[in-house]
Amino acid sequence: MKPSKLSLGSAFWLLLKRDLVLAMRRRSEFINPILFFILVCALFPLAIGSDPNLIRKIAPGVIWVAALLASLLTLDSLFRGDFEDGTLEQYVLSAHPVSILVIAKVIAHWLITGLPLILVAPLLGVLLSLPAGATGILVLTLALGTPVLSLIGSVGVALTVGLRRGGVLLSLLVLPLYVPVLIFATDAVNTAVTGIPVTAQLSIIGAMLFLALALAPLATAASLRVSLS
Amino acid sequence: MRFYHRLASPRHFYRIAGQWIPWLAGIFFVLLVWGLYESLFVAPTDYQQGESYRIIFIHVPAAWMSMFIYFIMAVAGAINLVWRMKMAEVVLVASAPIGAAFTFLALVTGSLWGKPMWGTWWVWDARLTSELFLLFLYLGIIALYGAIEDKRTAGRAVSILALVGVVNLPIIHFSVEWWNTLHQGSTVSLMGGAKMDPRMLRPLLVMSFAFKFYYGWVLFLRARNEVLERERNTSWVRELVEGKAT
Amino acid sequence: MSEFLRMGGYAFYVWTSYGLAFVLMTALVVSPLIEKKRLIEGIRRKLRRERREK
Amino acid sequence: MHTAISESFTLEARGLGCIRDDRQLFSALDFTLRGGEALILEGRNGSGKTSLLRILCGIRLPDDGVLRWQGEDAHRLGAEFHQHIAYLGHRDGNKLDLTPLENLRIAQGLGRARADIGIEEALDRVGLYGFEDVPTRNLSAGQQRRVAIARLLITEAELWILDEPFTSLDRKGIEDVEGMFDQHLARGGMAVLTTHHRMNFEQGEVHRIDLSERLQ
Repeated sequence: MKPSKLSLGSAFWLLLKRDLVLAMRRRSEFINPILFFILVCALFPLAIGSDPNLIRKIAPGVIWVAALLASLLTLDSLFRGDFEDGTLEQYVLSAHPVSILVIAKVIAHWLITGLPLILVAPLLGVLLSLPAGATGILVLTLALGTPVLSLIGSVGVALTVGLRRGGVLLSLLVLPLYVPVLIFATDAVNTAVTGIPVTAQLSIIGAMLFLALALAPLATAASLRVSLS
Repeated sequence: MRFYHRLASPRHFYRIAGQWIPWLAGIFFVLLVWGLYESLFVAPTDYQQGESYRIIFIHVPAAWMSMFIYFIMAVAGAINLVWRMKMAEVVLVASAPIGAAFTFLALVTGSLWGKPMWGTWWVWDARLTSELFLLFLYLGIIALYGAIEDKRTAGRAVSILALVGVVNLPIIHFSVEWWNTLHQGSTVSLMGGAKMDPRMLRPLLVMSFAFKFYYGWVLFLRARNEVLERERNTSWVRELVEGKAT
Repeated sequence: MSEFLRMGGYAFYVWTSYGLAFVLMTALVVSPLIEKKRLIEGIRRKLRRERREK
Repeated sequence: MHTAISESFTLEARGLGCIRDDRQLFSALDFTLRGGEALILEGRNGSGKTSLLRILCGIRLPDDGVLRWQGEDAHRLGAEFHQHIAYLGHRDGNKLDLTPLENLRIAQGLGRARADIGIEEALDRVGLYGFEDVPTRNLSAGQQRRVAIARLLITEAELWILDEPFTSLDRKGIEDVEGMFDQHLARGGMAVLTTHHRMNFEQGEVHRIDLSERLQ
C-alpha cells in the first residue's frame, strides 16, 4: 500500500509555521531577548567610561558577546515547551527523519530570536560609536553567525532538555563551541573599522554555517532520542 | 568477531583489565624513573631559558595526553553509539577525569613555564588558550554525565557530546591560532624555533610514553569501578564480592 | 646537590610543576582505589540486607 | 465503512529487558503481535509498563533483547518504523496556544494522512463538535485528552501504542474510545496499551502481560 500522503516538505513547513504562530501568540517570548541584547551593550560604556575611541575599540567584541548571551538565553525555548507538553515525542516519532524536522525548528527559532538581533544591531552600532562601514559588516557577521549559534546551540539544548535545571549546564556545553564564530565575527568587524576588506573572515563564517547546517541537525536528532529515552 | 564480542562483556572486560593493571603500572614506573633521570640530569641547560625549560618535560607530554585522551573518548563515543557497546561507554566515562587532570596540569605548567619569560602568569598564547577551551569541553562532559540520573542515557548523551567536541576541537584550535597571530604579532612560541637538541628530545618522548602507560593503568582502575557500579545486581559481581577476603 | 635544587634560580617554577604533576597523578590513582573499597562495601551491605529479608 | 489495512504487519519482541536506576524492571520478554490483535500490559505502578511502551515505539533502547517490525530491527528502521505508529503518552501532545484544528493539522502532516477521515470528522467522532477553534488551553482535561485521541483517527498508523488512554475521560468518552478500538482491530490494526479500566472487546484477539509477576 503506497503511503497515502507522506510529504516531508509539508511536514517541514507545518512545523516551521507552527512555531512562528506560537511565537506571535506569546509576544514577550521574542521581545525579551532583544531588550536583553540592548541592555548588555549599554552596560559597557557605563563600566569603561564614555571615551568614544575606547568604546569604538571594544564595540564589536561587546556587541558580539551580548548577541552570544542573548542567543544562549533563548535556546531553552527551542525544545523545552515541546518537551513539557509532549509534542516533542510526537515529532520524534513522526514518519519523517527527525534531523529535517529539527532544521525547521532551528530556522523558526532563528527567525524569532536571531533576526531581531540583526535588525537591532545598527542601533547598537550608533550607541557604541561604530563607523557606518563597520556597522554594515557587523550586520553581515550577525546574519551569517546567529544561525550557527542556533544550530550549535540546538545540540546542547537537545542534550539537556530532559534535565530539570539544565540552564547553567547548557551554557557550559555550548559557549566553548561558540568560540570560532566569536573570533572570526569580531575580527571581521574590527578589520572593517580600519577599512580593510574582510571577505576572508566572512567566508570562514559562511563555511562554519554550512558545516553546522550539515552536521548539527544529525547530532541534535540523536541527542533528542537520547534525552527522551 | 568472536574476540571483539567477548571484550564487550563487562565480566570479561573486568577480568582482562585486572590482568593488565600490574603490567601497565610496572612499565609506567620504569619509564617514569628513566624519564625523570633524563629530564633532570642528562638534558643540558638551555642557553636561553636556563633551567626553567625543564618544565616542558611535564608540560608538553601533559598537553599531548589531553588531546590524545579526548580523541580516545570520541572514538569510544562513536563505538558506543554505532555498536552500542557498553564497555566503550565505560572507557569514555572513566577517561574524562584523567583527561581533565592532564589538561589542567598542562595549563598550570604552561603558565609556570611562561612566567619567567613573560613576567605574567597568564598570556593569551595560542596553545594555552586552546588548552583552556579543551578543559571546558572536558568539564562539559563530566558535568553532563553527572546531571543525568540514568547511567545508560547519560553514557549515550556524553558520547554525542564527545563526538561534537572532537569535530569542533580542530576548528577552535585553528580559530585561536588565527586570532593569536592578529593580536600579538609573533611572540616567541613556547618551544622556541631552534631544532630540539636530541638530549632534550629523548626525555620528552620517554615521559610522553610513561604518561600513556599511566593513562592505561588509571583508565583500567577507574573502568573496573564503573563496571562494578553498573553490574551491581548481576550474579558474577555478587560472587566476586563474596569471594573477596578484604 | 643544593645547586641542583636551586635549578639555576628557577627552583620555584620547576619544582612546583613537578610537584603538581606528582600530586595530581597520585590523587588520580588513589581515588579509584578508595572508590573501589567503598563500592564493594556497599554491595556487600546490600547482599546482607537482601539475605536478611529472605 | 473504513478501508481495511491490506498489508499484514507483525511486531515481535525477543528477550526484551529494561533496567532503570539500576533496577531490573523486566527481562526476557517475548511476544508477537499481528494485525487484529491487542496487547494489554498490566502491573502495579513502577513495574515498567511505561518503559516497555517507550521501548516498543522506538523512543527508548532496550537494555537487552531485540524488537522487530516486519522482521527488521525496529530501532534501526527509525522513521521507517515510526510511520506505522501512533503513540499516545501520559502527556497529550497538544500545543495549548493552538486550537484543536491546528493541533490536528500538524499531527496529520507529521504522519501519513488517512484519506477517508478528515480532521473535522475526527473531532466530531471524539465528541468535540463545535470546539474546533477554541484554544486548547480553554478546554477541560478530558476534552484535551480527546484531541489527542482524535489524532489516532487521522493518521494511517497500523500500530497504536497507548499509555493509559482513558485517563480523565468520562463514561461516554470511554465508550467512544472502545468503539474506535473495535474498528481499528476490525480493520486489521494492532494496539499495545496500558490501562486499569476493564476493557470489553468485541473484535480481535486480546493478549495480556502482567509485568508485576515478572518483577525480580
